[in-house]
Amino acid sequence: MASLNAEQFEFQEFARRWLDENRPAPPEERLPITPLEIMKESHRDYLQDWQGKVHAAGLVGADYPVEYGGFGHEGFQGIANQELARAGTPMLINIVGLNMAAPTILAHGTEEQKKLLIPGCLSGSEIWCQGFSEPGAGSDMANQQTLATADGDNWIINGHKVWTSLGHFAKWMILIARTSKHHKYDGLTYFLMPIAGNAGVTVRPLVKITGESGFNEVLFEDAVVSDDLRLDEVGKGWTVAMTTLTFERGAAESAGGGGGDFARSVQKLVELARSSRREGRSASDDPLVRDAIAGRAIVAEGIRQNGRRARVPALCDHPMRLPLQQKVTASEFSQGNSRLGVEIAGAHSTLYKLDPAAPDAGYWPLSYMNSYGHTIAAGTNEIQRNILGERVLGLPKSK
Amino acid sequence: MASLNAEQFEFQEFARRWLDENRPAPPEERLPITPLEIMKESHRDYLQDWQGKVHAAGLVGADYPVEYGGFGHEGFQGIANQELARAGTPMLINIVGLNMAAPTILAHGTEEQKKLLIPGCLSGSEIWCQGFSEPGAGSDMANQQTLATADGDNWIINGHKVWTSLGHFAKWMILIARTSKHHKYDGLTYFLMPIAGNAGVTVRPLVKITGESGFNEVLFEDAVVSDDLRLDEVGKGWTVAMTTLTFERGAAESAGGGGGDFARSVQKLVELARSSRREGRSASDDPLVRDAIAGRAIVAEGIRQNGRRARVPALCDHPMRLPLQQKVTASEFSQGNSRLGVEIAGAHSTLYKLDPAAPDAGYWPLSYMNSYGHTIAAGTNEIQRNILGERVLGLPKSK
Amino acid sequence: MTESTPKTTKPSNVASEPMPKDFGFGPDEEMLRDLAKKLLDVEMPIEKMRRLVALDPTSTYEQGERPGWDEELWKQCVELGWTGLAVPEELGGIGVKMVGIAGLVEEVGRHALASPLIATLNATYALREAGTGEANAWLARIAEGRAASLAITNQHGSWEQASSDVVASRTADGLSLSGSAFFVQDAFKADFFVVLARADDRSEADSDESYLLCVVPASAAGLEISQDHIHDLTRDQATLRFDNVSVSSDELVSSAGALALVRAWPAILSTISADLCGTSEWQLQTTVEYAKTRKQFDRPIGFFQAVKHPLTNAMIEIDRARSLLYHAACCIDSGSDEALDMARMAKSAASDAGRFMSDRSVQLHGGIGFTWECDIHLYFKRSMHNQVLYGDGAHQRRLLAVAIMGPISSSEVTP
Amino acid sequence: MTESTPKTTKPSNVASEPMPKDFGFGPDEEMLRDLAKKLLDVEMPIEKMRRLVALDPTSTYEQGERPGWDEELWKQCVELGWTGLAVPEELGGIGVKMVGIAGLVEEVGRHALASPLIATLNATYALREAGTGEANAWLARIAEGRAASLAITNQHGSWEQASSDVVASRTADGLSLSGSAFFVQDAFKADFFVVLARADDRSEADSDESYLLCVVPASAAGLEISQDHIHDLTRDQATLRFDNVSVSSDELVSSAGALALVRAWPAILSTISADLCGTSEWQLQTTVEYAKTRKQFDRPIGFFQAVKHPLTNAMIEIDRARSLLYHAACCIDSGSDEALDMARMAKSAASDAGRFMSDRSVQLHGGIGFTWECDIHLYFKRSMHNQVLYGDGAHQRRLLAVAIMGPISSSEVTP
Repeated sequence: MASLNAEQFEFQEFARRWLDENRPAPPEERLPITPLEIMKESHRDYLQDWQGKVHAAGLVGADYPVEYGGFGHEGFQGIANQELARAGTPMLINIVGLNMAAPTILAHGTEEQKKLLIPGCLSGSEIWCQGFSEPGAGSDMANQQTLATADGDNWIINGHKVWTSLGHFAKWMILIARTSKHHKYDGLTYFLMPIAGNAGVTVRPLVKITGESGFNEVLFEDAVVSDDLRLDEVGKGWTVAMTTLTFERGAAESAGGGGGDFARSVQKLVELARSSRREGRSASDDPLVRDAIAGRAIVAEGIRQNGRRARVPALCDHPMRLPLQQKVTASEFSQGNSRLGVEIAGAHSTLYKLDPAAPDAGYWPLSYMNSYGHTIAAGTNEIQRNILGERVLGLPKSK
Repeated sequence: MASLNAEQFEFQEFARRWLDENRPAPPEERLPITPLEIMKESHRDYLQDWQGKVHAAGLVGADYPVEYGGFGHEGFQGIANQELARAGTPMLINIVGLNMAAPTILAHGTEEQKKLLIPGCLSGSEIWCQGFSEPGAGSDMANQQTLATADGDNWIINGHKVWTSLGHFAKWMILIARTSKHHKYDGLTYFLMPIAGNAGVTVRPLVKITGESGFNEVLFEDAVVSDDLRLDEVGKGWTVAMTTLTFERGAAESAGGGGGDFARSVQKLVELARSSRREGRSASDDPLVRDAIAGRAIVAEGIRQNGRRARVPALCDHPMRLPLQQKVTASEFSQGNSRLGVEIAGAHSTLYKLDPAAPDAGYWPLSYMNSYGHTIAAGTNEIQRNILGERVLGLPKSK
Repeated sequence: MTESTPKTTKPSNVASEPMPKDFGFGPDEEMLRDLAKKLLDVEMPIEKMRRLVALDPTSTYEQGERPGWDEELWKQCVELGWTGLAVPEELGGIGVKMVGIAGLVEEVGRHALASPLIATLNATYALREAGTGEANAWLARIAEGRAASLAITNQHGSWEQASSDVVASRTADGLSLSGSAFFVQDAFKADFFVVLARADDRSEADSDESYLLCVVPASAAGLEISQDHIHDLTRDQATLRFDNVSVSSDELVSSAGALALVRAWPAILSTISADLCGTSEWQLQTTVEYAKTRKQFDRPIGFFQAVKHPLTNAMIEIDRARSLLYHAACCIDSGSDEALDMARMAKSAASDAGRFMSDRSVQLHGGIGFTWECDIHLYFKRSMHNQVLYGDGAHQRRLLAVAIMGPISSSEVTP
Repeated sequence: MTESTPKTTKPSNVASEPMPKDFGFGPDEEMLRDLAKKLLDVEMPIEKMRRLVALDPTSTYEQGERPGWDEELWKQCVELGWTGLAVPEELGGIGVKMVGIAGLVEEVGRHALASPLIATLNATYALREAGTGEANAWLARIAEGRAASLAITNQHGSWEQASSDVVASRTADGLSLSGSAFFVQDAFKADFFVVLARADDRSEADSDESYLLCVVPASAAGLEISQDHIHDLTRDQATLRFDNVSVSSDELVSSAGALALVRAWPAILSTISADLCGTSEWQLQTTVEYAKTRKQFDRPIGFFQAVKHPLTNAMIEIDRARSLLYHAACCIDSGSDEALDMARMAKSAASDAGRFMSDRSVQLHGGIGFTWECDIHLYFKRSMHNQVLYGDGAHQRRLLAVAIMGPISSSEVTP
């Protein structure tokens, strides 16, 4: 990490102290592993309350302008993210709002949109979900079929979105819909879509392979959205969405949460290895486990340094070369980590989280299975590799 | 290995004793690692002489009919191959003749062709090379452009073949040439082509990445071959070639040599590990090396047992499923082995075979580099995987 | 006990015989396998299996109810003699060759059948290797239709023999067991358990002799069968707690329990490998079918090499595992000294093939493969469970390396 | 010796400084790199390099002649101050930051330049960390244009410090060296060697104190430079044999030689990593160009995912290595305690990226990639050499694991 100036150092001290003093009591029922599996209203309430407090303390939105609910600092959010990860306090629930909606609106929104929407992203009072995936579009993000038809000052939305984590709690959705059938890429437009209480919107939960719920399908039947909530120009949806994905992918210094997780998840493996025994010996003494964990640490540090290097043009051959890698490397890093955890846990990896003997409260096998969400959603990693090969290396299109 | 009956047991005893008693003195200049790198006439003479003796002793062609220069036994050749590998006597030079030409002629040839050509394959008196690869055809074996034009009782050959190991010493070539431009697969015909002394044939040596020679390009300019030397029907070349490749790939019990090599090459790694030191300790005590070597042993045994299972229809879901895997698994097994050897050798892998400190006379890095010959030639492994996916799994064609 | 146990680690059921080219997989074995396939195709189609085990994730995962299984179908299997597959004919079983059992268990894996078959087979191997009259009496009960399971694993999930957290103490009438056995497979479907217990009056150093093999009925007083919450929906798993459980003299089946397990190990590893090969083959074929029909960019996704080549690689891995499995089984049937090494090879290859195939089965199914409604997760979880059972690939390779290269010679440890 | 060596393993050249967001890669470093690129693009195009080093495989490989190198071009480099890149300004060098050297060496790797630059840099780091007046005098000579190389490796190719087969004995006028140093890089281009020697009057247990660092001129009496026959055509390698070679007092540059090397190690590893990143990037771009033009089945082969995805994966691996390299260099420049760990990460990632990229560069070039006439083999061999130099990926990870997890705690060794 870059070293801190005096102000940043003071902020770090403050963040540590605040988190130490304000750590909330755990909820009655154990929380799921990520915000994406939250199904219970009690969990939502608990986490929304927590994000509100964290935001009020200035640990979320630290680098956002004050007029949009932020605190107007520079280089503070990375510090806060690291301290949040280190403290192990509860997650921030508004993951889509913080990592995707807020930065996209900040970059592309009107002044009104920024003032209306960013504060709720940061405080967590308004939960966001993402509408980028469709059952028919599969891995081809530009193949969205959900239609937006102009109707005076409104748009009428008809279609079907899937993979919408948090959709059942969301007030808003970042939505891509088709405004022209004649242009594939330029026929898409980006909307800031009200979900909760919208008459034409039905949210239906889906069950994942883990048996957990938390992700949904969303049906639009003549659902209405005001033209004021269109983001950027008609036909710019694809371009704006790519920005959103870059924010999602460049997790390093987003609006809150996320940072510091890579190193932390390697440390979790070290602790698992220390507490696991294999054939009468600590797994942390097994040279194969040691080699694998060192390998994970290298990948973790590599992703972190890629994020740093992406902002140094003199060290980048092609402006999209590093940003477009982030989705593949981050999702496969986390898949590889949890798979390694399953292997280190050995016989104990058979256990579900409710079993008291499950190491780390059942984290490893659940996290492994859930990791496929990330290697599949928002463009499968196979498609991401096509995009890298074609846009960065200039190889001919595979389609 | 299947257990032996009394006759086979006796043959095994004989083979051991004979090899023990007839082991030749090494040649003045050190031999290359495989027959494919042989460039020196002195080496050729030495190895032809040796193959002649081994054949006369009945250790080559053991299971071939007596009228074609064989010995008419059953189940003897596998034993002989194992004993040859175990004895570590010099290689059999006529590798294309033994593993490809002889079995193909036996399966598809006329009585005259068998009597004319198989004895020389077995005794090594007539060296064979293979003409299946062309510079333009690349990885697509069916895309051969070398033309064969009918001319009375002869065919006139024009074209350009590459990858012809042993071509500079060969009397014969197994050749696929195009007899019709209208049919891709059915437009190919298989010839038993005289090379040495043929006026229209030029053999030009190419140099490999290792700096060794031994493989050639062969130019045909109105070269003549008698119709008597056409193998099977006009237009059957592709089908016959696939049989040839199956012989090549099913190395297990070919006409001579080859068998037992897989286990032997793992043993070579064990010995290398025992004699290599890393950071003050034997490499054979390094758990990562041990894991890797055990993994190689599993792959070796797997290839061997695949060969056995391929002959048990009740245990095969699809008749081509195992035979078509052989080229990929065998070539990648050998590549992985030699790469592992390079890693175990560590600093010593920098050394060329002439350096006295090079372990195993420089085998590992040379063998590693040469291994790409096998993963590229006769249809790259990428193409082989297409074929497996399409013909065995029934997936749609990638072209 | 009425017979002494020979002091060899070689499976004792058969004499050394020549190894057949066809792995000994003849018409009888083929018929057995094909009948199993037909039975399961009809009686356990995927729709039925899904209803049985995956009707409601909340009840299973959140409320901890055991997933269902088809007891009626199991009765049919018992009538066909499946419990007695590995019981010698003279004890009322069918005495099928290991290669025949491998073929049948592959079909069981292919259908992800929930049943006590595999647990019972594994218990059978151990009793067979115990080689005593007491053990034979229990084998006869298995042949009659009783289901059994091994209780041999300690709290750390150490798979190799000679590690148990159950202690046997001598009492006036026999033995008394205390402690716990962990990771017991299909315990709630078993009529009795074959338990590895450390004799508290033996020195620990003499590892073979200090372990006993006892039979404990599921209904024994003092035995608590405590359900594990597991991911796999096609089996159950339990921790057995022994609180002074009495063992009578006909329940003590071996006084060299660890040795009997060592000898049974090749068959145990082969059986799990066969189940893995079956689940992997189902995953391969199902994913191939999906790749032929699912379209992206106006083409079936199987057109793309990013789909085609991983499926081809999975096939290659599966075939390696299958060939090694048949060879290991054939070594067991022939009484070869190599049986254990070959079974380790099979388990290593089958675990790794299962891992890779499971991974690709979800990924290549894309969004739908990530949902509960798609059957892919049933096999994914069964395979993940099997991969670890009795030692994963790395574990097998570590012990295989000892056979190939000898033990690590240096006492120094590099960092 | 005139200065004492501080007893820390941290590189001593700079004080701890805040770590800049841009890795400290500013306009000066960019200019240095871009000038190097321009120079080498003009002066060492691939056609020239091929003529220099690969004209005749027989003379090199069979007759053992050393491949050529461009001494005129090297003189230009010296005039540009390249030997003094890592020499502090007060000793006449340029004193470039490590991150600047990394950028320049990447270009050297990208052009597969045959030169004593890397050997000289590595010797420079060791002399710098020796920190004595004697060492400084030799640094000044390097800045003036002398080339040097490290002679620190024993016959087993142990890369870590404190292992040497050279022994230093006290004589009346100083020291006398006997024994051999192995795997000495570009020895035939060096003017002098920086030799690690075990003092025969020190206890072996005190490893730091029992090793000396001495300078031995290439022309020293009693020194035999014996050429190794190697695969890589873009460097030379030798075994140095010392037969009572005298070392004067101004040639003894450190009495804590192993410690100086430990402190120089992050820079050494980073330099080799930079060369690897450069060769890998060349291989990537060259293979990509080939994939765009070479046609199969009427399409450029880059259309096929079996070509496109491996190239993408190679790019991802190369970028990981490059980012880790710049970070390691930045840690060195900032005097961070993490420099060694980060340099091990960079070397592990760069070695593995080099291995994968080299593999694919031959395979994806197909038939032509297997021939001598294609330049792919030149980079393949340089990369293979670099992958092993100063420890391959697994070696770095073994030592990194000690930093992350502590040493292996148990003295028992499982089989």
